[in-house]
Amino acid sequence: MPLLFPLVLSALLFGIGTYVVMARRHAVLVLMGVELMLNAVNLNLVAFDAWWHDALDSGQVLALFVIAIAAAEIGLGLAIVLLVFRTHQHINVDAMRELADRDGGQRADQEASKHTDRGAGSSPDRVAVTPP
Amino acid sequence: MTTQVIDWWAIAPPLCLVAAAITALLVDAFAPRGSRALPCAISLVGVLAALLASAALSSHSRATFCLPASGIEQPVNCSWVIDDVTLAWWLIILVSTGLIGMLLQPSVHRGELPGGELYFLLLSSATGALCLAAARDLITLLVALETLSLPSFALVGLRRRNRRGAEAALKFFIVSVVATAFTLLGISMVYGATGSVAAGRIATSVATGAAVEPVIAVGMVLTLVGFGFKVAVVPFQVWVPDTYVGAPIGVAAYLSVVSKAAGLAGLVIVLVRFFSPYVDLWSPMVAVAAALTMTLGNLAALRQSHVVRLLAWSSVAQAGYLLVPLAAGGSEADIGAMQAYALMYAIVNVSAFAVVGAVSAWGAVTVDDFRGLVRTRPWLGLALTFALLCLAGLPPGIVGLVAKVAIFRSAVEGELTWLAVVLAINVALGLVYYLRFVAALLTPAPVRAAVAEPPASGQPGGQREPHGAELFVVIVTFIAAAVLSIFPGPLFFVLP
Amino acid sequence: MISASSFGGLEFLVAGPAVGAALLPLLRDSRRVTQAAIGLASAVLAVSIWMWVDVVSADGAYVWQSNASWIAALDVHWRLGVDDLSAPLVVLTALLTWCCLVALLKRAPDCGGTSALVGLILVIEAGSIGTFVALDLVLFFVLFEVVLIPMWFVIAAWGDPHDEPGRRRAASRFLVVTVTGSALMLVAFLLLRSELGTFDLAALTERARVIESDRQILIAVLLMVGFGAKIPMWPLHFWLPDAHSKAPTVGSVLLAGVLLKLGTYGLLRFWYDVVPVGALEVAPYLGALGVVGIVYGALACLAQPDLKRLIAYSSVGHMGFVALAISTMTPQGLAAANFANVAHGVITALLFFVVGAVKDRVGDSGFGVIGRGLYARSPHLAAVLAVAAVASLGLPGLAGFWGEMLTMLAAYSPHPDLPQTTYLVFMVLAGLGVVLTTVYFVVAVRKVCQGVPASDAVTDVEADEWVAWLPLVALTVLLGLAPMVMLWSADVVAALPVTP
Amino acid sequence: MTLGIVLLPVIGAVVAMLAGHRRERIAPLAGVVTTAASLGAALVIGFGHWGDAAASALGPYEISTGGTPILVGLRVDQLSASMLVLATAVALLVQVYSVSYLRGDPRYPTYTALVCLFTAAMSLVVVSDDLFVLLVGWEVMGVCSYFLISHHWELEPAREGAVKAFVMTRLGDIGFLFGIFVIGEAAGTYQISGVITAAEAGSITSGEATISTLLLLCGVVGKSAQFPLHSWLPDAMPGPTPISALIHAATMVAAGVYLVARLLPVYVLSDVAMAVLSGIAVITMLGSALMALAADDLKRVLAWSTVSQLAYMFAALSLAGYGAAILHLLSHGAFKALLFLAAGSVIHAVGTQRLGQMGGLRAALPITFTTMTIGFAALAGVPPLVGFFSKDAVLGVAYEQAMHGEYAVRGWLVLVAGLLGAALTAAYSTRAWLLVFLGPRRGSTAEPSDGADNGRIVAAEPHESPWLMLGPLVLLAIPCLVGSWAVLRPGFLGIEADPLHLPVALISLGLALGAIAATVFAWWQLGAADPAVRLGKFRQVLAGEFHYDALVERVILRPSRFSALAVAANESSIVEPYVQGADTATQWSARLLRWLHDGNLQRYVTTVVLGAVALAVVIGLAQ
Repeated sequence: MPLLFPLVLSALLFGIGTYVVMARRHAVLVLMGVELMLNAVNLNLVAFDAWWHDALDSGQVLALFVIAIAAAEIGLGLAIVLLVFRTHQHINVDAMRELADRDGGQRADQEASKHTDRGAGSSPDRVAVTPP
Repeated sequence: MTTQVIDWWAIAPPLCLVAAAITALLVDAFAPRGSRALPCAISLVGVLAALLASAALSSHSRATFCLPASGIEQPVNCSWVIDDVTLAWWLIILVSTGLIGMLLQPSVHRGELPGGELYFLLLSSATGALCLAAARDLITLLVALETLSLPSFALVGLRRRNRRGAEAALKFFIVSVVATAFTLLGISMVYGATGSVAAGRIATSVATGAAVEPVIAVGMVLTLVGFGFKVAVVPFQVWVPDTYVGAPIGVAAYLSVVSKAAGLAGLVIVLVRFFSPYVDLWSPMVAVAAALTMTLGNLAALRQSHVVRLLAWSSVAQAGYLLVPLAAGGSEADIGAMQAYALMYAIVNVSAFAVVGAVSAWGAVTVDDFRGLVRTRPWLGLALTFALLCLAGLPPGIVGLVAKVAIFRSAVEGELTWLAVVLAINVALGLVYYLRFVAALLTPAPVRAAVAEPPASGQPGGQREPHGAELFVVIVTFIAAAVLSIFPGPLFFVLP
Repeated sequence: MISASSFGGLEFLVAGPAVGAALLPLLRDSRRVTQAAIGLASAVLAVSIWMWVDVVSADGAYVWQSNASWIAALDVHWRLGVDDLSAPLVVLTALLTWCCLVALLKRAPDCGGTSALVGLILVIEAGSIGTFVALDLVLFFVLFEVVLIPMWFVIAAWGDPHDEPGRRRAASRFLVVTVTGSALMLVAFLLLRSELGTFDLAALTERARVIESDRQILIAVLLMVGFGAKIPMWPLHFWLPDAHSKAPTVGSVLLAGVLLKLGTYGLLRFWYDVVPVGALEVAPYLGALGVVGIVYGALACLAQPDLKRLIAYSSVGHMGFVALAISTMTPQGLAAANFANVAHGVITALLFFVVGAVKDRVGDSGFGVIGRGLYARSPHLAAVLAVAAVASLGLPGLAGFWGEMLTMLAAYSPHPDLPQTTYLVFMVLAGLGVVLTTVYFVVAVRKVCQGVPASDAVTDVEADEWVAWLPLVALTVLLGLAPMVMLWSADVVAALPVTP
Repeated sequence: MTLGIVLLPVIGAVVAMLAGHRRERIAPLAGVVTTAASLGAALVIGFGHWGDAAASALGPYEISTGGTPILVGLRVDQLSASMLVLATAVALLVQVYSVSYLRGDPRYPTYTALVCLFTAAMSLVVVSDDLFVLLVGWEVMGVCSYFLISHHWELEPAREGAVKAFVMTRLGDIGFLFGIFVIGEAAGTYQISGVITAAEAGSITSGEATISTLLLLCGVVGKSAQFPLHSWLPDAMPGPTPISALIHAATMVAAGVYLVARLLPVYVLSDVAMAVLSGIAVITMLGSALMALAADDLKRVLAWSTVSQLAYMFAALSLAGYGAAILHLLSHGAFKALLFLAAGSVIHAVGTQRLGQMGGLRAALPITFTTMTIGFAALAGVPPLVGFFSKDAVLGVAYEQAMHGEYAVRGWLVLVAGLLGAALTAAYSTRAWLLVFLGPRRGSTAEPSDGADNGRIVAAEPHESPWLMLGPLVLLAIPCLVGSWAVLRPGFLGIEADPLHLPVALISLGLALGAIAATVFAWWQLGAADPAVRLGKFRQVLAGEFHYDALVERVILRPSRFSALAVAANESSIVEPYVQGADTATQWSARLLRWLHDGNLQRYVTTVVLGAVALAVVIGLAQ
């Protein structure tokens, strides 16, 4: 099989993953986009390994590591998403602007820091919650 | 396949950390409530042990996890190399980790952060940083990078039921994994272009022109993305302000010092150990990135009034300075200058974060809240003043000045006079906001009572005495910076 | 004769005030601190005069040299030494510091914290003297920077009590411009190092000629811009009037008398000794900027409604003369620049003392606030002001004349490789500047000293002020009547090869 | 000894300055004693050089400048000796006169000190053998003059006049300085004797001589109030009258003449410079005499007359008439000092300087009247007073040149102008004399502040001044009377001027007498009113002094004021916003960055992705 096919497929997958990451607002979908990107890389690695006839099979080994890393990332990522859901009651990635750098934002910063010390407070300029 | 001989001494320091991490977690889980200092103590012991182990390694360079030589074109290649450069990074990473560990103890003491998990994650992450500095193949690099990153996401979001922490963690995480995905893509391309993941073999392949031409270069830059993300190189600095502001202040210090140092180590390894034949290709790129990073960081910091965000942008600017020696070609002298600057930056930045952490606990958030600190808390105020002046590179912070001289020297000797001029302008630009901060600290009369007067009792942001650990960190870093200002020699221990 | 280098005379000059700055504020009582600091400053002054005597007998060589390694990895040493170029400036610094401390004894700024102010002044002294005697480029740079933060504090914390944001802005502007300049200067130093492999000034002087001329030009330009920010050279002067008008009296005195000299000294030292070939290419531009500064400063003074700002702008003009002198690249220019440097330091310091006294007494330095008829309201104060003004406008027989005269003389016959006609034009414009200087000073004297006394009497000069001012008055007259005090070295300097 | 002449008054100045305010007696004593000692020394030196051409020198001491060294030295020859005697003698008389004139003035110590300092500076100018040292004395004189003119600094005209005098002379001095550069570089030395030797040896080219002498002339013109820098001298008259006598009549303004005389060997090398000098002299001579004719202020009349008489000296010098110029300088010093001091006595008596408010003072002030009459007669050139003979010497030089000299054209020019000037001089002298002393008493002591120098209210009835003031008048009248004897002696002071040129003398005498007669006739015809009325409309032009000040205002002052305002505006409206512009720029860029970091995670991710892609593209293209 020519090298080109898996590479093109991989490029497509990576592109789709990137698009998903950039375009979707739902945190879980974003995580899936990342997963797509990582798997595109895996495809690449395996294809190159086969192409080079690598005696050490570095590509395949690396692919295994990547799978492990992806698993860890997703695990941790879901935990964080859960945390966000618990504190924000939504997981809409572009609605989280509390840490943003605003003009004359020092007062808001202070307010926020006082609220957060007590746990889940409500930010004055909170964006409406619209889970996808 | 031959059996590998593992040089256990060479991997002892990270192992010390791992052992301490696990012990801390277990002890915290099973120890009686109330002994909140135990995980911290254990991890400090672990860091000390790692330091001692590294010191024992300092006589000569070692390597382990080696591929045997097979023919002339495939020389011995080791995945784990400990030389002066590695040891210098280790020193910076371990010392900062230890200091930051102490810095986090007050939060544990107050019950804001879970001790066992905190120190477990901190030491795990630091283990990744150590491994990163010693790694010499792409797989080890990748694994080390992930070991560094994953615990730090958790660290950022570790505060329980904290909106801002959660937001920061999510942002940090997502931007980071995207960057990592690009690094992986890059690694796969490098592998595809050379057929190997080992530093020496890739370098040989690149030098002999055996590598597939455009792919290898693109692979190289994409590989750098993940490390650039750690260092906060423009345009991968986007996560920095939000994350620093949302994270516990000690964790922000960790991100700005340890994580950044490890990222730099990674950049150096990738560019110098893997792609040194392409120096003409990457040197201008790094130079432009350095110039952009320092300029952007300084410009953004100019208008900041939120102290942590100010320090965040300042750390971006400092990352730009740190990149300059690499842009100059990354010779041994350049790396020495970079490490000297990184050491100075680590000490001084930890000092600044320590004071800011101590004072923020009283509810001080903006620069104005810090007014009159030198009057009300002379030690904290003077230490912060000194730290800021070191960051700005002005006497009495001579250590910062001398480190900047080293950076400038790299730029000039690397025939990058234009970068030196950009650097010069940026030094002045940076001065503006550091001075604004210093001026506030020294103002005789505090305008707002946030710092000077203890608020009514029972209020959550009430003023209290700084924790002993915080004070210890502040004083140690202050004395270290002061001594290095008079005798800057030790700063340059790695220079040839 | 005992050799002073054997016990570290220069180390004392640098470290003495620095250690004093660290220890003296521990005395608590601010009066005692000031007294002790005056004692220390007297010792420094005495040693600096002894040093000058040694320099006079040394015929142009570095004396009191010492050398100790500081940062081995960067090849940075504590190399100190002093020659006829730096010696007068060291003495000037020691003298002005002494005067400032005496002036602080009884009349400290209202803001309090006099002990800290005294400490900062001593640090400024240490840094300035250190810069003058440093023979290692990095050491020079570090000590050059040492002066900045203390000066920034002096302006920002003890400056104009009525305008806190203003004084802070002025202080920061001063600092930012200077730091930009000094960073560029550092780039030039490092270029030198990369060309010649050493930071040692003496060695650089010997080896400098091997640098190719393109590189020399680059270095010369960087030095010109770098030091130009400090001098301040014309388009970079904008920080000066603000800094002066917001600074406390001692701050203005040290700023004008010492800090500006760091710039001209550096330019003299490095242009003449290290990169003469490159400097020759750049010199006409420096000369042009200097002349523009002279005329521009004078014109700005003409329409100036504030006495302190007026003197600040007059500094721009005077330093323009120094720049013009440097740009002639002749031994005469060197002698002129050196003389004008010292003369400006003495006279302008005196002017700032007097104006500071006026400002302290009436609350502001605007002509409208001071009112007329100071001759009647405070005769001695007005007399000193008039004498200082007359000295500053370059009256022959007082210190200001010789520097300006020699500058114009040097511009009349500049280095043969420089465009002669251009310099002739410079000379004529400088002469025009002299006339304009006369005009604004006599107009200022007319507005302040003369006229029907408008308001109440003003406290006249008091004893402690006389003590602080008289050395400056005496030096103004002495330098004017006996210019050889400063010019003895001109022939020695003439032996310096300016041409490659 | 020579050094003593310079140093003694300095000591006096210091003593007067330091101790004068404590004890009232000290200042006058210090001034008079030191000046007297100085005069004594000058006389000793003067007699030593009487008729002796040799010079004595002190020094030189070398000051290195990195180029041509400055050779500090003093040198006394006949010229300097006679100038020394003149300067110290007038200074002494003025000191004595001032004791009474300024009695009770709180600023007396400062005044004495400045006069002493001035005396020292003038002596330095005269004895210096180095151009730079000369310049030192030259400018110190200027600054003393500045401070003394503004002695009454409450009065607007005094302040105005002081500034004007100082600035105008300093303007000329810059040219002077440049002239020194040129001549010094050309001759290879700044030593005056060295320069003269070089000039005589022909080692200065005529081009260098032209440039340097013209530049030096700037300073001379400024100091001696010649056209076009003439207008400061009349405005300097608000200064105390003794000062006008000393500085603005006898000595300082004559220093220009001295300098040209001293450097005459260089001047003769340049025809251009000599021609320019002639032109200036002729214009100034006639113009200022005309203005003297219409001025309504006694001191102003005398000031214009000084300007005019100085022009005579320059006219003589421009024809290489060294001796005549010096003779006229000395005699003018005597009679003009006399006139000013007498005018001071008059002003002291009536409290005003306006001619229109004087008249009929002959009876009240007999001694002043007598001495001042002698002065006016000398000025008008009435034989046998000294003025007649010295003016005749000048006209004689012109006559010689016109008849059979090498400067025939200029000789004629000077001769005609000089004769016309003689007539004008006689006319304005007579007019002033008539208006002050004869006719009815006009006006009162009203408006004392109106230009009156000391602003003191005096008794309604004028009375004779005390003897401390009259003594100097009498002493000065003596040389005016008997000086002719000395002038007529061939080889007086070794100056070889021909004693009398009969044809010219007769013509000038005739013209002078005619002018006197005409003035007296007009005065009588107008009923003791101002004869200047006869000038008609021209009087307005003259009283307005040819609107020269307005011209200067329009051509020089207004543009420079405008540019100063422009610079000031520039400082506040361009440089300041330039600084703030940088501020704004950083603000905007910070705002942009803030937009980028607005908390939107997707924007962050997009930035990272775009950054990575851009890097890849750039590197791919670069390779």
